[in-house]
Amino acid sequence: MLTAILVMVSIAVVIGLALGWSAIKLKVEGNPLAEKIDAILPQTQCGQCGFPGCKPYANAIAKGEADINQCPPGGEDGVKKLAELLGVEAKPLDETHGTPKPKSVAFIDEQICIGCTLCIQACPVDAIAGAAKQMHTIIAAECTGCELCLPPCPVDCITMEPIVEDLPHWKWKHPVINLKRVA
Amino acid sequence: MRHCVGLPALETYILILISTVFVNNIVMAKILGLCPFMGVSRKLEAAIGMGLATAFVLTLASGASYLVNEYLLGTELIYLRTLSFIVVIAGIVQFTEMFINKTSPVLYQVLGIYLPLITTNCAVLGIPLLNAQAQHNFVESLFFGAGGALGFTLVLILFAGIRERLDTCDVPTPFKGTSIAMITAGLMSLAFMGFSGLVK
Amino acid sequence: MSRELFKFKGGVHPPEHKSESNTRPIAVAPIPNFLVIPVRQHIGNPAKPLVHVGQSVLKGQMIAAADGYISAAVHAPTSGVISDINLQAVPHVSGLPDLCITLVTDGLEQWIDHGPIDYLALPPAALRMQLRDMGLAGLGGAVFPSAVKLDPGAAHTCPTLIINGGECEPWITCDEMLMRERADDILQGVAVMRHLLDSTEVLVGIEDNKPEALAAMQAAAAKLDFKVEIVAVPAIYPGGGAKQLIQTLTGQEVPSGKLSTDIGIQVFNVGTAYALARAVHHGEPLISRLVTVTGHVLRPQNFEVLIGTPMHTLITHAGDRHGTTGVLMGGPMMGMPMPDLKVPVVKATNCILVKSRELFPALPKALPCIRCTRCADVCPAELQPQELFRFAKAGDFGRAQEYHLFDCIECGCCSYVCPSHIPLVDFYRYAKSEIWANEKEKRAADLARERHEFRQFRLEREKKEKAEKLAAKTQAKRAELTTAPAGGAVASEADAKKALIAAALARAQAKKVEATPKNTDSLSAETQREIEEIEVRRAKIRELAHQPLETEEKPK
Amino acid sequence: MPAPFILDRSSVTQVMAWVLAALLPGVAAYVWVFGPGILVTLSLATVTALAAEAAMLKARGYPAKPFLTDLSAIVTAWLLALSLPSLAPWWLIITGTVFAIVVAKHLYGGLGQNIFNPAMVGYAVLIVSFPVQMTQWSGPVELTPSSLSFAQSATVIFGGEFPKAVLDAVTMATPLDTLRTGLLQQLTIDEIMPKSIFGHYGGTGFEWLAAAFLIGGLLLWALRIISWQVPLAFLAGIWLAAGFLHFFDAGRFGAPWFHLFAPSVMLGAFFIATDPVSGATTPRGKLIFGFGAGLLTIVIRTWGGFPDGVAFAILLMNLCVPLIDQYTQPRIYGGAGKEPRA
Repeated sequence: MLTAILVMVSIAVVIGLALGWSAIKLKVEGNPLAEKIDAILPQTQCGQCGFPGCKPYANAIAKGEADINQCPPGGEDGVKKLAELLGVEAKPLDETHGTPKPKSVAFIDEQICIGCTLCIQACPVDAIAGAAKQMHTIIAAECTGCELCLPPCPVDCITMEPIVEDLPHWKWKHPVINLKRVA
Repeated sequence: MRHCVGLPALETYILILISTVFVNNIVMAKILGLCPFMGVSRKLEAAIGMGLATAFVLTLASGASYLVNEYLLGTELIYLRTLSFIVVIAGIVQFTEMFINKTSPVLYQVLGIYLPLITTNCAVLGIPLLNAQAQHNFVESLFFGAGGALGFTLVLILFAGIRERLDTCDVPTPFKGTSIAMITAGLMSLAFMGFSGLVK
Repeated sequence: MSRELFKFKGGVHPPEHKSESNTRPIAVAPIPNFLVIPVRQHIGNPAKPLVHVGQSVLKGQMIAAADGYISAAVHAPTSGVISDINLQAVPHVSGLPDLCITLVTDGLEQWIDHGPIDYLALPPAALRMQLRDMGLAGLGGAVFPSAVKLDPGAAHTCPTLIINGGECEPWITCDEMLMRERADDILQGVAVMRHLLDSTEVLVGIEDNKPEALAAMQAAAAKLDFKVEIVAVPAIYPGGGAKQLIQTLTGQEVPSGKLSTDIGIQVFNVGTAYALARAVHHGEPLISRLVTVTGHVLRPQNFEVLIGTPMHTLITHAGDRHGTTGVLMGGPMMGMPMPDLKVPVVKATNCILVKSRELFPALPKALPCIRCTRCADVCPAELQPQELFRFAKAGDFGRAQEYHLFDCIECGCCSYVCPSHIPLVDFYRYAKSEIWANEKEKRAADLARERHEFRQFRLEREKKEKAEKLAAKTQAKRAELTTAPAGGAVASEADAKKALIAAALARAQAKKVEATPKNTDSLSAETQREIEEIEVRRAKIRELAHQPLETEEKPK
Repeated sequence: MPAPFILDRSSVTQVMAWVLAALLPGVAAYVWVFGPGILVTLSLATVTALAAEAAMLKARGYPAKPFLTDLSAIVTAWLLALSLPSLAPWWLIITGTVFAIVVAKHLYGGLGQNIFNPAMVGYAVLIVSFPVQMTQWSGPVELTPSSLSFAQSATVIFGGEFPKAVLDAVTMATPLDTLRTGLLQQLTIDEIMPKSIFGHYGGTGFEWLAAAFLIGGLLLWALRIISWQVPLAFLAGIWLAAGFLHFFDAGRFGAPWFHLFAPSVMLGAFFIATDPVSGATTPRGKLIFGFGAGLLTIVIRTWGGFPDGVAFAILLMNLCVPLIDQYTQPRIYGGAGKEPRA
């Protein structure tokens, strides 16, 4: 009986020492995963996922605190890409964080704008050109459609214009070979 | 498999290898190690990583478990076999996990939960026990472990290749996902039955 | 002098149907009463309109200027009045409108003054700019601005110049008729190209199913002072593709992802050479081109057509017939279906193919792919179409790019031979446009991240600066105050703080003193008495304010 | 929808029709050598296959007409019927065909998406589950004392009771079985060969059957229905493996031409291994696929537990097809990174 205990203890001690030594030597710091997740997120910095921007959300996913389906602008294939990267099951989008809307760009109605710079401070990507008491306008190319400038505007002069498909941005549609109608 | 008496050493090793990789393949014939086989075969890179990790662990484990069995347990402590083997395997898996986390974090992330799960992989525990049962000497048990691991990796990689192709197939909805993978695994072991009887 | 030819892999032999339209000579199409000229007729930035509504223009006058290096100008095909500049239907498969200039023709054909250009005297760069301003673009189908292609690039030389007379697409015969009737002008254009590209070897590749064109070009080539080899290449579709013609004539392959100029070869269509000759020797900008009108029409023929002519006028001119099931721009293999017939002819229109049930029966429904790899055998780019199809269908665009999706030249051979009749090229076009869209989104996302991170950095920096400024200010203040009571040695930090507090108190005291009224000294007795009365009343009120208000309920 | 508006005349039905046509010489040789029994098996298998396919298509809501008329189910049925013993009972044929069509083909999504060759899956399931019935081969007509007419073989197949003596007189072991049992009794090849079952190349009747399949296969290759890589590599695999072993120890291993002229090898090389759906697609991949299948056939025949390894060899190579395809991608025009062919 005694030898049995001795044997088990000796195995445990030997392995414990080996692991302790290798734990020190093979230390790993930093978490390269967060950058990979951040690369997938659409960078609208809109905060609908409950985090102040895409980088914090990426860190939260990396640490496992946030779920992968909280980003409506990323849409379904955003969730699929995250699921593929993390090797987890792809979940449908979480409606509480908002529904994916067609990509749109903010537009300031220049008759009403009073130049109060509140939207400029709110814009996460500095896509609004203007100064105090000067006319404000939105740089359409850089606006990510995050709608953060709508609430602070005192005179509500900002509207979201959905991007309409014109010739240079036209895309071929997925060809449908629907076998069911064939008969 | 009874102790190969009389055949020159090299021939027994080759026979052991052929038998563990093809004839009684760990996954296909002995139906061991099914959970990583089903879990990690979704993508080819993950499967290759998993295969190599398991091979690394298995070979080390067979060697270590032989030493433990031969020198520490001897004849009267046979009842301690399973317990000590599990401890040895757990230690080796922890070491492998740290090693992979250090060398390629991407693989570490892709394998995810399945890396520590190697400890619970029944093939990893099965092979040392089979070694002990068949009283293989040290080199034979190493070959047996390596052969089993090679068989596991070969079948896992083949299966990952097939499953990647299965994703683009128009599988009837009730059979989508894991169920068609199970059927394919069944047909794979049917194909591996062709090797049965290869080695006397 | 037959040149040793090489064979490219794959290719198919569709029924040619050339005889329908190459028996009649080239005719000039009548001038319609209005022309719709799109500003985006070439690859690159669309041209910027120069004219305004109501302005009358002469034939050949520039109505839209080229915008940037990769662009080409647009000219008025005939004299008339600009009726409006707005979004109109253009010959694009999407049916989406684009900016067009509508010109009501007056039928006078008044030319703007134009004359030949002495291309030998002009420095090449200036000549190229002039060609760009004359609206020259490739007429083979790609419509790439020719000025850019005529630039030999860093090496300052492009040794091999190939003129593409292949025209392998079935039904189309506009290049063939051009070579038969206007071979000399074509070779004049080739001379200009040779001068600009400083090429040593000039080849003209013509498919051997066009004997008359070969003869005409050889006769014209004999009259030239420099050597031009007219080579008959085997008639295989897509032998007329630039990469395939290069491989057939020179045996060289254009490296994947690179241009043919990287291996010192440049390819031009015969139509482009002809347009270049008209521009340089007659000063005529690109205002008209040869169009084959064929298929389900009474008199299939080639017409010299003004750019902007609505297609239905051309079809009625060639003899409209009953039973038309649609119109294609281009040939049956790579042509695009037109949304409707009022779209204008543009620089890219080499053929108007009228479809009917007999000529083009409805395509059978597609069956699943049986991986028979016939498509891989005929693919001229030597790709694996069955794998690309599987990835495009499943939406796995990363793998599609790994299997070289962007080397696909969309020639249609794979769909042509597919026993399951799968529209493979549709899937590749879908995958390509999805990948382009994803890449554009990726770039936009990276830009947004950059700007966001810079904003965070900027806010951080402003906060730090403000804090520093504040600290500097307090530092200076503190230094200034602690040095005021000079002399006494400042023992320690505590003393300095005490001194600071004392100084602050002193300052407050002094301020209070200043605030007391200055006019209380030389007062008369009577004002002094008044002040005391006010002081007494003020004290009584202060007293009342302190007493609890128990007397409230009494007045009820 | 754009893309090319003209197509060449080929269609899946045409491809499968040519495959069936190329099988006809084999069937004729079969009837001539072994009697008309095979026709019963063929028709039974065909009917079952069509019924199973129609049922599955209905269950999945797909239109029946285009898929039934593409004859792919009939090709599977014929290949399975030709590899089954000539006097195999009717329920064996039905289970094999139903398993092949339903599980091996339609569970993976129908035409064009099955990972394994349906006919071989059916054969493998049968040989593993019913080993006894799978050895009921009728001997060549010229050797057996009597032969069965069409009606008699029909009754045998459909399980009607039949005098045991006549049955024994008719059935004989196949050349491969005889060779295997001889080797097990430690006889050498020279002692086994003179037995009547062995003709000059393969089994007496069997070699004509193999020749007929060979003719059918060459017809298919001439019509470009199948590519040359798979059959050639398959036969080369068998020839080299058997030749090497024969050279190594003539006493214990059959001569290469004997292995080559087995009907199952010719059927396998030209009809079964060239199934486009479950086979490799790249030119080099097809060579590896064929050679591997040939090699494995010999390995299983010599040391394995089954008399004929063609079915298992093809299934095992089907397993490796996704990897073979991925790592044998041919070079594209322009070389993509490698030096273009100047």
